[in-house]
Amino acid sequence: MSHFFTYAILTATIASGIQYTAPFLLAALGETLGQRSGVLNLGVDGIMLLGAFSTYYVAYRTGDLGLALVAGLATGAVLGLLTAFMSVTLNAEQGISGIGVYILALGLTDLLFVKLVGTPTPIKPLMGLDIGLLDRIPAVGRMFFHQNALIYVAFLLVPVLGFVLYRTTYGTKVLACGENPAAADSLGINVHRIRYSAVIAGSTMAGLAGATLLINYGIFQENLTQSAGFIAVALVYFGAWKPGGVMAGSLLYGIVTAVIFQWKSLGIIPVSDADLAATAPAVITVLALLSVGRRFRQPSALAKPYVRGA
Amino acid sequence: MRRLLASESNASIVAPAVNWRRIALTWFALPLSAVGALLVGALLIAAFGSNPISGYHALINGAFGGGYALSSTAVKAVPLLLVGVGICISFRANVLNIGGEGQIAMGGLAATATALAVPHLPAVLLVPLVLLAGVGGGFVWGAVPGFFKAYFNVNEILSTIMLNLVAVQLMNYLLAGPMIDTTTPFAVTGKIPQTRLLSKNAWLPIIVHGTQLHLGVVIAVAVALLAYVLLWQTGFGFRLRAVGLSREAATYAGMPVKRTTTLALALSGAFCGLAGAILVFGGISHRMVTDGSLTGFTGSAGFNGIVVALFGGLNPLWTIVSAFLFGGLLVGGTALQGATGVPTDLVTTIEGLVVIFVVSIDFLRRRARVRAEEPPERPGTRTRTRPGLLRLMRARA
Amino acid sequence: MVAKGPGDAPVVLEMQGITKRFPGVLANDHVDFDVRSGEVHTLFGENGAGKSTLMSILYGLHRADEGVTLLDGEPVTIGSPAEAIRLGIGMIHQHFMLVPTLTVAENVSLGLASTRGPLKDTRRVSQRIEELSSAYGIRVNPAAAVWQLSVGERQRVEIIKALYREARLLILDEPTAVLTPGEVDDLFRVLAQMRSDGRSMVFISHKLREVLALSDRITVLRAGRNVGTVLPAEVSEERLAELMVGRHIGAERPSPQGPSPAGEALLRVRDLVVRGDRGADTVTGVSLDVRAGEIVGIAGVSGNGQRELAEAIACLRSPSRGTIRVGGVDLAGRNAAGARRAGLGFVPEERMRDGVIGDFSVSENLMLVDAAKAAFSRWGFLRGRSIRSYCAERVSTFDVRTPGLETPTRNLSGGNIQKLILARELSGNPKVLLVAQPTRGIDVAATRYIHERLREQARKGIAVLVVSEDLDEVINLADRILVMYEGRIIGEAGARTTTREALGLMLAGVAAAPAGAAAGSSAG
Amino acid sequence: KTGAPPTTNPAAPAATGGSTSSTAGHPFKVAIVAPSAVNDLAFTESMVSAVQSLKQKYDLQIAISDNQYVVSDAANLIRQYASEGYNLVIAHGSQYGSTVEQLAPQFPKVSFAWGTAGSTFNQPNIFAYQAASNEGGYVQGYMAGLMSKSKTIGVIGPINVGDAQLYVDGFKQGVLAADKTANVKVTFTGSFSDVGLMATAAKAYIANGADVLTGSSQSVVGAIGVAKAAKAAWFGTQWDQSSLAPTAVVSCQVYNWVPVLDQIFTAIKGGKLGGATYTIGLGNGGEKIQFNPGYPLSPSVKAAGEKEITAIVDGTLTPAQ
Ligand SMILES: Nc1ncnc2c1ncn2[C@@H]1O[C@H](COP(=O)(O)OP(=O)(O)OP(=O)(O)O)[C@@H](O)[C@H]1O
Ligand SMILES: Nc1ncnc2c1ncn2[C@@H]1O[C@H](COP(=O)(O)OP(=O)(O)OP(=O)(O)O)[C@@H](O)[C@H]1O
Ligand SMILES: [Mg+2]
Ligand SMILES: [Mg+2]
Repeated sequence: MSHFFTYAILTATIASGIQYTAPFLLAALGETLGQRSGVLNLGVDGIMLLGAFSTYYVAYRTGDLGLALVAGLATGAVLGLLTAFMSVTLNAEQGISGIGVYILALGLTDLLFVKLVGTPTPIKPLMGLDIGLLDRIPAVGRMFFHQNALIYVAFLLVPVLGFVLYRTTYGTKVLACGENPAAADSLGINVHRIRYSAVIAGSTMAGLAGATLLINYGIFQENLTQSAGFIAVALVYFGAWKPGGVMAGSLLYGIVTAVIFQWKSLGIIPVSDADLAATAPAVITVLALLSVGRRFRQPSALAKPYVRGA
Repeated sequence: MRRLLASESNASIVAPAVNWRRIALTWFALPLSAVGALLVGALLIAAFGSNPISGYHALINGAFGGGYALSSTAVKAVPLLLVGVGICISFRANVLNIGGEGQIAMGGLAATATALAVPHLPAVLLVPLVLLAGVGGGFVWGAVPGFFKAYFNVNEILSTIMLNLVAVQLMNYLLAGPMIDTTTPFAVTGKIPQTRLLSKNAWLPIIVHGTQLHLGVVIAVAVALLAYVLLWQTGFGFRLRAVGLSREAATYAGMPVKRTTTLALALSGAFCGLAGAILVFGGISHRMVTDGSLTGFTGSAGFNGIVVALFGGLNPLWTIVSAFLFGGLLVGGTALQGATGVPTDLVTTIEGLVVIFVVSIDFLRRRARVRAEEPPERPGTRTRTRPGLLRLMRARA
Repeated sequence: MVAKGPGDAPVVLEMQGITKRFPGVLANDHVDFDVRSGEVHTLFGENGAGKSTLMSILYGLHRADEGVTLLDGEPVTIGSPAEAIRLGIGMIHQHFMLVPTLTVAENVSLGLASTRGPLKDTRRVSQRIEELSSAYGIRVNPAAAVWQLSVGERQRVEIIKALYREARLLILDEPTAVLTPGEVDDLFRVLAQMRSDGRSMVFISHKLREVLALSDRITVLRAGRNVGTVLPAEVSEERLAELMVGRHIGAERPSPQGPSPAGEALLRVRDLVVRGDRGADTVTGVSLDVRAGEIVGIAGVSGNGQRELAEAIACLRSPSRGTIRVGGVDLAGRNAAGARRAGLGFVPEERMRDGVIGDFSVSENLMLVDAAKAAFSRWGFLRGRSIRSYCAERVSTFDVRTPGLETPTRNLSGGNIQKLILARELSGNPKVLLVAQPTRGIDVAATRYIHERLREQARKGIAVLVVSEDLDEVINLADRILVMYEGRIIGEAGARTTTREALGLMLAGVAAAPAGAAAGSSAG
Repeated sequence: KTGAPPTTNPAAPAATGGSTSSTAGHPFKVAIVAPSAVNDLAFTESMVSAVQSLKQKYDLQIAISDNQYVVSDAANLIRQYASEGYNLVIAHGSQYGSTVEQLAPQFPKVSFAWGTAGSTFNQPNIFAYQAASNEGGYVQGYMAGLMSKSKTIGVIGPINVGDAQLYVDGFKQGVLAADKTANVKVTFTGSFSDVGLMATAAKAYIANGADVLTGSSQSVVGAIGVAKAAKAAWFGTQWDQSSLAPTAVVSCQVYNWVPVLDQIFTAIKGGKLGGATYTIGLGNGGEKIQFNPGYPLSPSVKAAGEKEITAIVDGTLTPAQ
């Protein structure tokens, strides 16, 4: 146990926890935006998968990570359009249509991988970005300021989303559509347009989450996300639909995961008990929710299609 | 004032005209969705440079061509059907059970543990016992999120997903640790996370010699019938549906809303758990073995079951048909791979498309139904558009 | 009460030959309708007559199948609320169109351009709200979250919203259904001021008294058709009701004022304290008795604890102190089912949400509380045949107008849904019947029917407790009236010995109760 | 999930129920059921390409079902191939053992091959095959021990079983033989297929100061990427992984199942359907240490490694199992 608390390892653990957090955080923030407008998108995991794949594919073909990221974002946006079309225009049952997107992406990414790539080949990684002198700050520097740019983007999006939701007129419209779309409609707000925009923006973030995950791993494989998208949805509930809360939940999940992993590789957790320890992030998340005993009040119109006059 | 109780009064007002659009949308919506998905699938097969027609021919042949294929399909359909029936129940209670994967695993583990504990019981006792243990394992794994939802307001999407993650690790731990095979020498298998060969007395008997068709198939169909009766012919089912449609009204009516919610998810889990037990004891290897992932044991039945239930209109009876079709799709997918080289992921893709088409076409169905089913009577008679899919799919008992 | 506007002012709005079909319903059938400048024009009619539909078309929520709309003589097509707002049309819906989680200022400015581009300009909005409040004497705090506001305050926010958008034609769809007399007076005062500013209003209400008091003209819709426009001075309440239903219905006869029945006190509430949703006690010590054969009305401004009191009696909310007895049985520790077993019937105030399940059939809703009874269920299995015959009997006894027992309940009108609930709640032969807001939003004919059934139950020896915010209803129906204010019963009045005005003052907590109220506010 | 479509079409009318012994003129029908993708650059690919390389020599008709990580589905397929008259069904995965054990008695005329494992369950129609991956593991571990400057070396396995386990044990032994003070860490991710977990484990090692990494199973591709990014050295096994990270891969232990398959085919032609266990190792040419020419390996380390190989081949060194 003692050598866990060495300075180097502690900082390394937190650094990898932060890195682990980023994809969850991105996806969960995107989901938050969508849910705040009243649309439950259960297809995040699928969007992440397809986003990861397109990022991988473009990087693999062109070697250009910037272009690859654009591909990941664009994939997210297109799937957001599909999701919005089903949920907003066709009034589909949202819990189920999302599962459809997930299953579709699960199959499609693998088909595409076999067809277009074949042999798994790692792509070049995104190097850590040293931020000015900040990364020289002892401890904190290496933990927080030697990550790749996407990690900063993820954490930066927390205040950005908060600002958009609470300080802009667009944010107010989003909140209104999620709480009382009839009221928004009666004031001349185009509920469908707001929901489309929120879902597409949120899904684009899910696409970015997939790209981040992919760049973390450096390679694509079947079911790369391993349910990360579903966990992200869960984290939205955990964070009570607030960007800060979502970040707290994601960090809890990411850091516990990292700690468990460090302990496993350091042998603090014996190999025989490693599996039990691996349940920790999930168990802790649920218990945290129970013990906080928070009474959630989800956006009133969440997952309810808006039909004028109904 | 005219009393409108007699339903014939409608008939006398509107001339019976055949509305093809409505018939297409109400009766053929689901088949049409399937056809649409298969068409997209055909494009994908073609993209792989193969002939879609021969591909689908191989698929259908592999799934339904002959006794062996049919029996494989039926066996593959069993977990789908059981999970699907569980989904029917939980969704009717307005609880989204995404935890089928974990519940299957826990059912499998509980059943396996039972067979390991009392291997010498005679088959007439042991078979029912392991199946019940499976039911119990799944029941508990469903009751926990159900209880959290009902009494602590913990969203069940969150907790069931998290419990899937817990289940896979627990399974890995148990199979690599306390339940590992100690009968075969280490040198033979190393430490494969698997149990010893389970007691023969617990194996599900094959009911048609020379095929795979085992008792589990009969049980699953019987369970679906029971679930149907439960939902529409019993007081419990009535309460469950009432709670699902309106917690408020159910509360005012004095129904035990929290208990019903918990039970609905627990029951849903129980059916999944039964599927887990059947996977172990109706499988060929007769052990529980993992590759470290949940799907390695469940074959994604926990998710596919949702699709199956949806395609079955959340009605346990139609879910039987739907499970058989999807079982065929999965079994035939391998034949298709053999014939065309298109990966079996094609089947997964088609499944996803089916879901997307079904939920999308539901919108048109809803409109068609409202337009056609409720003809103008007199001005001012109230009708309302019917809401969502779940509600729409109320089977007429 | 309010000065009438000019009768010869120019016509601002003209709707001609408006027809609207919904699947299965002809909601508007070639309706002609016009509004003059500075006029309050009332739309009157039964539930489902097409009033809201006509106004929804005007406001761009629905599109007419036929007909034209002229504003200031110019034909306009109004495709969305945004266009309506641009044309100076405002609408106040019966169900408030507010976002509870947002502040007043946010609600008011929702959807409008901000002076700060994409950013909110809360300060400027608040300022403007203050200006409007002082100009019209409407008190609201722009920074308050809407969920914290009372019903009356929310109504004011709705009006501010319309004023903020400079509406010159304001549609008010049943704005008074949930207001207290005092709040209604405030509202009418504001409307009068708006009228004198030259704004026009379309007013919808089921309350005859208000309609006659406020309107300059009244147009009656029946079954989607305009059956005539009358001046309030030229019609009586009775004539209006007759126009509405198309046949003669006599005036409602108030309950005969006999001596207070000497029956046994079937409902006894003692010293009840109940906590509300927001954590504070909203019922702060209530004691009351309702005797067999008696109808007791509880009047009060909404939010004074009536809802919590009713829920506590129905065992949907556990009191923090005090006792409730039904026919001598203490309800402590029981749930709603237990309360029913003790002999309580309960008609909830939110009938679509709490009273019925819209997607259940009529028969399923009739079984909602009784499904487990031996008569309908054996070994846990439902007995289809006896259920069907029982439901058929209930439907005919209570005159529930429905195409069939399997019809989804949401297709029924509000009045018929209320009858269905009554039929169900009375099936167990309760000793006590608790009815909350029995006729809110229900048209005159159905209201009379329901009142008559309640009186009939009382005559049969049931103790009936009616909670209502509609003073006329309480006065008409009850033998005794208890007034609730800030969680207590602050006074009692005999229905025939009091006046609306006296009662209205008590509702505001002003006048003390006449001394000697049998079950007045408790000392503890 | 085949990238390369199977060489021949198994859905073509097959001899069903007929004699399954291989008579001249009939192609010899082989089916492979494997847990990962045919192009996984590791476990599955090593077997599939070995079988395909023998296609001409033995006139093989080959069917492949890859990505069968769901054991019950794999079992179904194995059974189906057996019932369709395949002469040899290769169940390429330790987790299929129980299935083979159950099915072999039901199809006495079909030969089953199961690996990697060491037991035929005493049945006459099961061959078992394994890889003495501890041998290459030892050699590579020895070189790793010499190379590491931080004296911290990370080993990642999937599940503690089969050739992965042998490799890990051999590697650890080799490191300690070269440098008793070295710090070798071993993690098993618990999954054969989870690339992400492997990558995460590799990152954890890097964070803890490791400068040499190795790992087994098809899921190492992500970890190799991590090694490359961190400029750490990587040792591979099962397949030549140099192309994945030309700057990081030092050497790989490459499997070549041809010697084993030769023995199995010869035995079957001779009428023997099973009952034997075959092993590939450095000695019989079934395993080879493939050095990455692009990696600047110091000649002394390479020479030391080659010395250990010679010692193992001529039997003077036997890494313990
Ligand atoms: N989408 C709809 N489909 C069918 N009928 C509807 C629909 N929306 C409203 N109605 C009916 O139109 C009537 C008037 O609608 P409105 O929104 O004014 O409700 P309401 O006045 O609250 O109803 P109630 O008079 O029952 O209280 C309602 O009674 C309702 O039954
Ligand atoms: N969106 C809708 N879809 C279908 N039918 C509707 C819809 N809105 C209203 N209706 C029907 O149109 C008819 C007229 O309803 P409307 O809401 O205009 O009545 P209303 O006069 O406002 O009634 P109330 O007094 O109950 O408010 C009713 O039969 C109602 O059921
Ligand atoms: Mg109306
Ligand atoms: Mg109304």
